[in-house]
Amino acid sequence: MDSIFLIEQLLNGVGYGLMLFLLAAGLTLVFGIMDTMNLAHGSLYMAGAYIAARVHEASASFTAAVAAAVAVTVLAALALEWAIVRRLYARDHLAQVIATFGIILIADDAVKALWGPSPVMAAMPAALSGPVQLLPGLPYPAYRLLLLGAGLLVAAGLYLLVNHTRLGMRVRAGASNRTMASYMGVRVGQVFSFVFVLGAALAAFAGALMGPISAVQIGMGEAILIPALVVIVIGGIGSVRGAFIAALLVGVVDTAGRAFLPPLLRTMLPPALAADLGPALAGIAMYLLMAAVLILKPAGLFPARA
Amino acid sequence: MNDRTLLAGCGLEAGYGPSQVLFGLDLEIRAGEVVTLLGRNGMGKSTTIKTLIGGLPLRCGEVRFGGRPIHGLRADAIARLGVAVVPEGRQCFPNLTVREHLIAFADRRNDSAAPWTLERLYALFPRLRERAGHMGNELSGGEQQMLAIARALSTNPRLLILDEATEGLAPVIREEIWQCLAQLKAAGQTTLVVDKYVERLLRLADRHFILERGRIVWRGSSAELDADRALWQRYLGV
Amino acid sequence: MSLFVADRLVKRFGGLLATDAVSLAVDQGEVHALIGPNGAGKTTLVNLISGLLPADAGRLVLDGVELTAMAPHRRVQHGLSRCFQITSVFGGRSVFDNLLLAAQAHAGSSFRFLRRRAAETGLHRQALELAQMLGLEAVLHRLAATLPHGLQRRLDLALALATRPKLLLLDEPMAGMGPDDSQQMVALIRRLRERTAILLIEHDMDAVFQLADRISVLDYGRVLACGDPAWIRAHPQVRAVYLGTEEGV
Amino acid sequence: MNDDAGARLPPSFRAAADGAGGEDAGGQDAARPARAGARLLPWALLAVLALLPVVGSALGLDYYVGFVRRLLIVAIAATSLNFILGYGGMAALGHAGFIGVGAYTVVALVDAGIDSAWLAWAAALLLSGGVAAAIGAVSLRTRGVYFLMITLAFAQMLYYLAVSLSAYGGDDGYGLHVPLVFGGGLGTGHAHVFFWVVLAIAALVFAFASRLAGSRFGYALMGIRDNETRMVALGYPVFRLKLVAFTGAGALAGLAGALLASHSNFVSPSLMHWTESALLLVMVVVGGLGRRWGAVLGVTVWLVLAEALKVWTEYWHWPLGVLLLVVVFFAPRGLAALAERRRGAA
Amino acid sequence: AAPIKVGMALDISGPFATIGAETRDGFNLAIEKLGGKLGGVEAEFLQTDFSGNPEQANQLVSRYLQRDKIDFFTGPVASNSALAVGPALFAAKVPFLSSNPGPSQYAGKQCNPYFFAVYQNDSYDEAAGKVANEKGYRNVVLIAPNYPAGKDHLNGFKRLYKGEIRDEIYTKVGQIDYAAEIARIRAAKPDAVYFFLPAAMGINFIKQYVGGGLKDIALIAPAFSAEQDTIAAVGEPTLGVYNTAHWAHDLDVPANKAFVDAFRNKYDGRYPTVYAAQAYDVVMAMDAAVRAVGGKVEDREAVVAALKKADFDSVRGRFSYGVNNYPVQNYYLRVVEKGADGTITNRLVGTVLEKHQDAYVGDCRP
Ligand SMILES: Nc1ncnc2c1ncn2[C@@H]1O[C@H](COP(=O)(O)OP(=O)(O)OP(=O)(O)O)[C@@H](O)[C@H]1O
Ligand SMILES: Nc1ncnc2c1ncn2[C@@H]1O[C@H](COP(=O)(O)OP(=O)(O)OP(=O)(O)O)[C@@H](O)[C@H]1O
Ligand SMILES: [Mg+2]
Ligand SMILES: [Mg+2]
Repeated sequence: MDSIFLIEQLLNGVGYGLMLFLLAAGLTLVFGIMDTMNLAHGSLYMAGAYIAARVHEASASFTAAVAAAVAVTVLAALALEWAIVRRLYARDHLAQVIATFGIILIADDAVKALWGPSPVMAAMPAALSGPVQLLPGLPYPAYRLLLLGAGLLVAAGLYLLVNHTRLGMRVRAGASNRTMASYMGVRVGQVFSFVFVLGAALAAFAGALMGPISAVQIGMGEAILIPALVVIVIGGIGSVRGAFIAALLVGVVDTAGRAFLPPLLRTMLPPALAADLGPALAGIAMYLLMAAVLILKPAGLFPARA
Repeated sequence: MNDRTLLAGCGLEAGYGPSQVLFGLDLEIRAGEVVTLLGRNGMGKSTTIKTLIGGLPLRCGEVRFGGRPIHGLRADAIARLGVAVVPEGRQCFPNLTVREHLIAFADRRNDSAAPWTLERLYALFPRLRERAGHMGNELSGGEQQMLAIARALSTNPRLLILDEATEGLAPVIREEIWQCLAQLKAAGQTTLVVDKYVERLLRLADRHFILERGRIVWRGSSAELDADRALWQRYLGV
Repeated sequence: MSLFVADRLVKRFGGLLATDAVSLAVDQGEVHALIGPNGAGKTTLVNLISGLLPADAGRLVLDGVELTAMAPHRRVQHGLSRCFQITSVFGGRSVFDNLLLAAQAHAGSSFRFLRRRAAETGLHRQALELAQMLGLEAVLHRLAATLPHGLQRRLDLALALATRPKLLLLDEPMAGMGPDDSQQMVALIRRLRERTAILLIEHDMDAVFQLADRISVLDYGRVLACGDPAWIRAHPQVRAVYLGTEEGV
Repeated sequence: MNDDAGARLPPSFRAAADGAGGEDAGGQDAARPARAGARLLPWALLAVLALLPVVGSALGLDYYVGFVRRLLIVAIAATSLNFILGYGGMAALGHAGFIGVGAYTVVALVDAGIDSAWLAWAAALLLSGGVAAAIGAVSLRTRGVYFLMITLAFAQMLYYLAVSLSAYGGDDGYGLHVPLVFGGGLGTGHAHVFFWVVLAIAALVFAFASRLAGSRFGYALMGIRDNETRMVALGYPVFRLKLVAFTGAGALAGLAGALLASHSNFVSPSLMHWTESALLLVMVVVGGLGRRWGAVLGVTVWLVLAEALKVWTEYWHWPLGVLLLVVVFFAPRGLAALAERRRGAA
Repeated sequence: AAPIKVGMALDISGPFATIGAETRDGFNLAIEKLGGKLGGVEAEFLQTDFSGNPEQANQLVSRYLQRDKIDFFTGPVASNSALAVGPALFAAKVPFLSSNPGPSQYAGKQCNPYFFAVYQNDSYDEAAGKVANEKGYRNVVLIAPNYPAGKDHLNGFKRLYKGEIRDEIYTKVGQIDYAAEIARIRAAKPDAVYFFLPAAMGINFIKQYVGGGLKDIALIAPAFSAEQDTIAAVGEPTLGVYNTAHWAHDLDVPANKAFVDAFRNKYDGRYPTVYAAQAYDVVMAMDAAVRAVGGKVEDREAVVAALKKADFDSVRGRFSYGVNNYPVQNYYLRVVEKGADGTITNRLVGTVLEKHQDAYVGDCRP
């Protein structure tokens, strides 16, 4: 195993981690900070991916596609917030889970009626479709570099917004004690609407960016929900920094499990057992990691409230 | 009604669900005044405050602030007009640090020449400076109380409302709060106080209202209250 | 021999030394008051004693039994009970249900799966006795959350007493009470000292000086002074950091 | 953590738990005679169900007999979840894992040539209880969403374990080609007999759960749900109480899994996919958290609706979604609570 | 007389929704062509969404059997659903014409006269193994999801492949990111990569594979991972992928020409997939069998005997069944190319295996 391979896999791990963070970013905001369990995050992500795919095909401009995806999803999220979600803020998590699960069921059928049951094509922007040579012997997909950059950018932006702006503080205040926040003059309703829509925009952004490297199809939102929640929970609900570190951790552990575990086991165990065990362990690496973290730190790595 | 009246409640009726707590209550606070609301436990002091600041809907009656009716407004709108409250039970935010409590809502809602800044608040409560990075729920009970007061002051309100704000504070600190209120008063801060240390309030406040079962049963100046100890016995349980 | 001894307890929160080698003893039948500035570490100390927080170092002995490594609920079974700084009752249930739950805690196993609790007359009797002792008979069927503050505190106390403690920890029992309620509480606590020793935290100095046999003063996590009330009242350092010059003190 | 910790419940599920308060407070210690009839109604319905196999096959409705049998089995699992969630405030998202353990226990025994139903079911009960105890022992240190996610994690591990278990078919599943036997020449192959056995077991489980709710144990559990710190301060062995409840619920879910294996003669990992856990949770909430018949009602409504809609249209998901929204906004305490109120008003 | 009842399992939601929809379109085209009849007899075609979930499949089949009393069953997309519903159908003596999966179990030890397959799962892979030999790939990397079907497919490939297996990678079911695997492939430097990654997994993989700059390492797949549905979702990156199947839309068989034209006509010009072709064929097979028994579908023995003759105009051309009712048929090589009109689609390259029989037939003792 040469060092290039190691570096490459490390990079892959970090890249996957940033991708996970991108997927989880909107949810971090709405669930982590605003304390509203929004399973429909996945549906907004799906909406973003579909719209981007369609607009990209029609306009041949990837930038326009991403912008349109975000814009349209924001409009949809506004309507959703107005009609349903705003009635959920004050409810408990379980009610939020049930209601937003209902939204998923409706959204999936709506997308199916609109675009059919088959996956649609989300092309990669031509300029980014090849690899770039990072080091000699280490090509890296150019598009992934874009994802990496986007993940970092979103992370930084979110961190600043949540922890270093008055808006972020007011959101957190409203989430933990709505009444008191309003006694302090916070327009809790408006602030929450804004944050929800921002979360939706991030979901759509992630969906639009993920489209070209993944299947754009019904159910794609549900598939990312669990990893996104895992990242948030490992990091400690409500902590952007926690989610970021957790995403990188999950990315690296998962990638390492897939890259190194099977060959390693093959050198240590009888082939049949190694062949069974390796992939099985790699498959549950993320869950093992979460269970281990929660056993040691029952409120995640960086609990936002003591 | 006086043209210096800052806040006026008139015929207030309110309650929780089926049970009515306030029965046609009238009170007014003039600008620059310190007024107290006194009464035994459960007589409706906190409920009165909640109705004044939009935390509980009025069933009947009206509230005016600076001459304009505010009883239709939401709590946050009333707060932005310049009303700040230190509520019963402190209500610090568990997920905000001490420092964040003091900057998140900071504003200049009155026209004081010497507004409260973070520095001045820390100077008032040095404890809070020591705990600046702590979360709201990592503070001791008394520290939380200080934080709640400082948080209210950070908005530089036109009307400050303190509901048992000295609750759980050490006697020295309590005394500091009284002195601070006296200074504030000197600087023109209008204040509504609910507290159980009547004796101490006599020195501080201009006027007093006594509440009994949701009605104002007595109103008068400190001197009048001081003179009538039977009142204390009857309505305040002292 | 003291009933209860805490020996050099230590607790850190990150860099903050909240409890700094505190030693404390409570005798049989004694009301031992704990006072000190805000944030001095009083509540933390109570949490350490009751086991809600794990101590970093130190020992605890109650009536000859070493509590140090014991889980919180086992400490209760060995005679330690507490009330909280903020009233903690089962708000969604009736007063009677609250008392039943407390009686059940003391009556031994909760691992009874089939027998209806409604049929356990023993529990009902105990609950009623508690209600009588604390004057809660009149409100037996009201939801705890709808009680006035004073009564809620009394219910809180009743719950703590149901476990028949040898040592009762009270964290600011007078908080939020008007003068008359406070006086009633003082009378109640006075009656209780026959049944149990009490460690009392309180900022209401009237109550403290009426009740305490001994007072310990905490400051920055350390015991500043410990002695009888008169001595404490005159203690210059205590006056400086805590009592101030407020009259009535 | 500070002094006011006592006032804090696991906040996320507080309201849901409060929602449950209604019944147990109302169902307080003395029964109200006027309600006695209403109380007996579900039991009477269960008794009437015993006639279903005979009547059903006479009318050529065999399929519906099987449908009700499955409904009863799912209701057993849902009842166990309702117990820990509704009464104990433990929102577990891994219940399908225990169902799977129970089902695979039957598979393992059948694969080894053991075909006694009682043995297989007892083994399923024990094994899934054991797994639940182990998972609970580490999971119950967490609360709220963390608990939700850690139970999900363990269930996912069980799922992937089953997927890669090639001995029992892995992802393809395992067909149970020999029925389990009860003795006396009867077995799960006899549709009627199996129905009655399931009905009897379900009735026992419902009765047990209902008794449990009124027992010391049940009250202690509700106390923990409402105010855990206070319960510790009262001297309750909180962790052990929760663990016992969780273990028992896991065991019952395992029993349901074992019955389900015999019901469909087929077991596959899809049984333990996380969406199955989520559906169980949804059904319990729809029915009414912490209500005596909530779980059963939720399962019935959900399964019947899904069954009917699927026949009717390809787009059968969205009406269920609408149902969820309606329940959340107009019947926040579940359909059972709604039904009770109706009855109260009538 | 009562109409003939056909129970059809669709998987139009869930993980195989695309294949389910293709299958449905194939069914419907055939039904339309037959005027809603089978063998000239009035027929009722029940279609229900099985959601790609074996548990649900199990329940819905008991409904078909007990309530609707079906005479034929066809459908599910995945092997696990087929395995879940088989026993009940066999016990009720209802012919089960699989419209897609051909699990090895039913080909071998658990073979059953009532089960008819359209291919055997591993045969695609066997053909692919042979293609790899013929193309002169001396070493390959294999990749599949970590479940039994994945292993079966890779074993099928290995059965006829003679070169070196550089690495055998098993991935998590439902994986999104393949960067780690792609790096392993790059490090192994094989001549070709054989992948069995159904549905979304395949789409993710191909996109990331090409993006990762491995275009020069040839991709071979069973047709499932390079069918029209995948091509439509992935686009250009599928170009050049070799894949094997028992059918192609440009297969020169008259029945096939008619089918493809009718299909493109009905479904706005899109090319049919192998799933649609199979579904169409299955209904045609039923039609022929019903005609052969003169509409007396109650005589199941006769129906099965008629089915076994495979006496209908299959879009695959003439074929016969082995003792296990798995077809003995040709397997072809196809490659994804851009047509003259710019549409990307599979082109038939040639025949890989002729009259090929599956490897499990020896275990079948009917
Ligand atoms: N949220 C509530 N729901 C129902 N009843 C309430 C609620 N809050 C207060 N009450 C009742 O309203 C009455 C007045 O309460 P309020 O808190 O206004 O009294 P208070 O004068 O502030 O007393 P205290 O000195 O105890 O703070 C009391 O009887 C109380 O029990
Ligand atoms: N969970 C925690 N994390 C960090 N610091 C804490 C935590 N709990 C308490 N502290 C700090 O420990 C110190 C002691 O707190 P404690 O609650 O014991 O004070 P106290 O003496 O009870 O004060 P008060 O009279 O105001 O209630 C305080 O400075 C507080 O900020
Ligand atoms: Mg009050
Ligand atoms: Mg304290």
